[in-house]
Amino acid sequence: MIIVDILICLVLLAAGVGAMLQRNLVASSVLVGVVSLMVSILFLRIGAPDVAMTEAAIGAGLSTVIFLIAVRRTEEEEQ
Amino acid sequence: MAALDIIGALLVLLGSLFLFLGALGILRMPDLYNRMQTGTKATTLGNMLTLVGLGLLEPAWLPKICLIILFVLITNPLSSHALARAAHRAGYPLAAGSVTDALREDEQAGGIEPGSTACQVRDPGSDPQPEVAE
Amino acid sequence: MVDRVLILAMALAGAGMLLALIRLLRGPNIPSRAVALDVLTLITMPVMVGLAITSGRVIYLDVALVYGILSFLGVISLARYFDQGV
Amino acid sequence: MKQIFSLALLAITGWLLWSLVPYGQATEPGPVSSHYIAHGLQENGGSNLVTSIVVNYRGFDTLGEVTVLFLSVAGAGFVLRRRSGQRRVAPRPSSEFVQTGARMLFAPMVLFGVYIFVHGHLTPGGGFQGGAVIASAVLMLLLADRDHHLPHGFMGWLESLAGFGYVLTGFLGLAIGGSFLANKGVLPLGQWNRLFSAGVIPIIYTLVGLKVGTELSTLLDVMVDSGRDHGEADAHGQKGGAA
Repeated sequence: MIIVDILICLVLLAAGVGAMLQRNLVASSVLVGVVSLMVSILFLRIGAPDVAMTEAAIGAGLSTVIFLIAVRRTEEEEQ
Repeated sequence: MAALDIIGALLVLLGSLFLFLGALGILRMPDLYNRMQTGTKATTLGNMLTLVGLGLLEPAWLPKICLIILFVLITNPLSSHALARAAHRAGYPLAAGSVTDALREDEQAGGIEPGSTACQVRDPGSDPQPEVAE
Repeated sequence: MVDRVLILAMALAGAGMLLALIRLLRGPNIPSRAVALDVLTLITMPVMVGLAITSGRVIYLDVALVYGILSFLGVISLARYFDQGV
Repeated sequence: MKQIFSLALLAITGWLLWSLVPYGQATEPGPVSSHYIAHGLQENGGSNLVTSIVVNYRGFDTLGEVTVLFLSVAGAGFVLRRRSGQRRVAPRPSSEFVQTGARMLFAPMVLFGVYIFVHGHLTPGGGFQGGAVIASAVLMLLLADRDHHLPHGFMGWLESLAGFGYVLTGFLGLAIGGSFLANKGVLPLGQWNRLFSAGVIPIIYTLVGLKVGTELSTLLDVMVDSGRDHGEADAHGQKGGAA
């Protein structure tokens, strides 16, 4: 089981670093969504399904879309 | 060990192999559309096989797992279709060795919305969004 | 035996996650990243259900169900993003 | 250089977290926590202790959270509202397949959101998660078909009614049970692990779910609808709907 934890943590760390270093805003927001997803799996792993469900629904689902819409609006303003 | 357990474990293993191969495919394939094919078909099959196998391991949970499979079965073609369509309309190019482009032929033959392909993206092939200055 | 197979399968799926993340980080254009996100979400659901099986709690399935329903929204909104739709 | 430094910092933090923090520390819970653990199920009748704490013992806090969410959505809607005189360019319509699929999936997704918040006292779900699922269903409809507009009057009415119901439940608890949002004496606690149990918790979660769902849907509608005319040729589709 520890190998699954290590893999998930690797994905989490790589996605977080990528979200920080990425220049493209859309890719960055998608990576933030991936971070939320991995955190949700980790919450499930340590036995907190309530928090995991909130993280999956709001962190990985809705906030990515809200970021995308916000990026779109700022692009429209810039044009 | 019951026969159901063995079948379930085999299905789980096969499905996770498909998931791995699908992920390997999106890393190795040359262009967007090839990636899309391996990344959606193979992983949908792997997802469903794994879920069915897990459901066979715990037969009491099978209805809920079937609900998950049903939603994946409905929603995944939807998102893949929207993605492929939008990418083609935005003018992302096919790989160099591609032979045919059926959707463009369709559109040029007066099918779906003529004149909406290609030359929309400033820099096809890479991210259309300009780099943000520091 | 079954537990070992489950752990092996989840390790395979986790390796697949890592590969998909590499595509998500490298991907030359946004649709490639969207495909990688799709693969990541499709891998996540079996991992969540596998965690539910290994820990033996049926209520973990609800999390996988919620994520399974919401996951395709991200991909659709990405598609609508570069189709000038959002 | 800065990136290398931050990477090194991240690696060190990750290593520290990995090596020093165990999964779940096995300490004795404090007096309040042990009272909740020992008496929570008998006092509330819900099978999910977390929900009992969130909605019952900390019900006032949840009311505050819902109010904060309402205020933030109201502020965002005020900032994002489309200024008069600016018309938006209609986006490209999505394909027929996506529109049909979205219309077909809308009702099951709303039903699933209702399932999540009605079963809040039994499963890890709750009002916020169910509201998020409902808002996602509305968002899917908006993404598929931009000419679709939410009935804002109805949504505002529903949202106000849900908030009013929450406060009313609290005052009913004050009148009958002796404290604000009291669980005792208002409704029978019912049988453990059944749908109709846990006193007022399902009612409160239903109200919270409706409130959060309508608020997030309205926020998403305002965000999607606030696009400006950015001067592109609109060869695809007509001008946007009824302004």
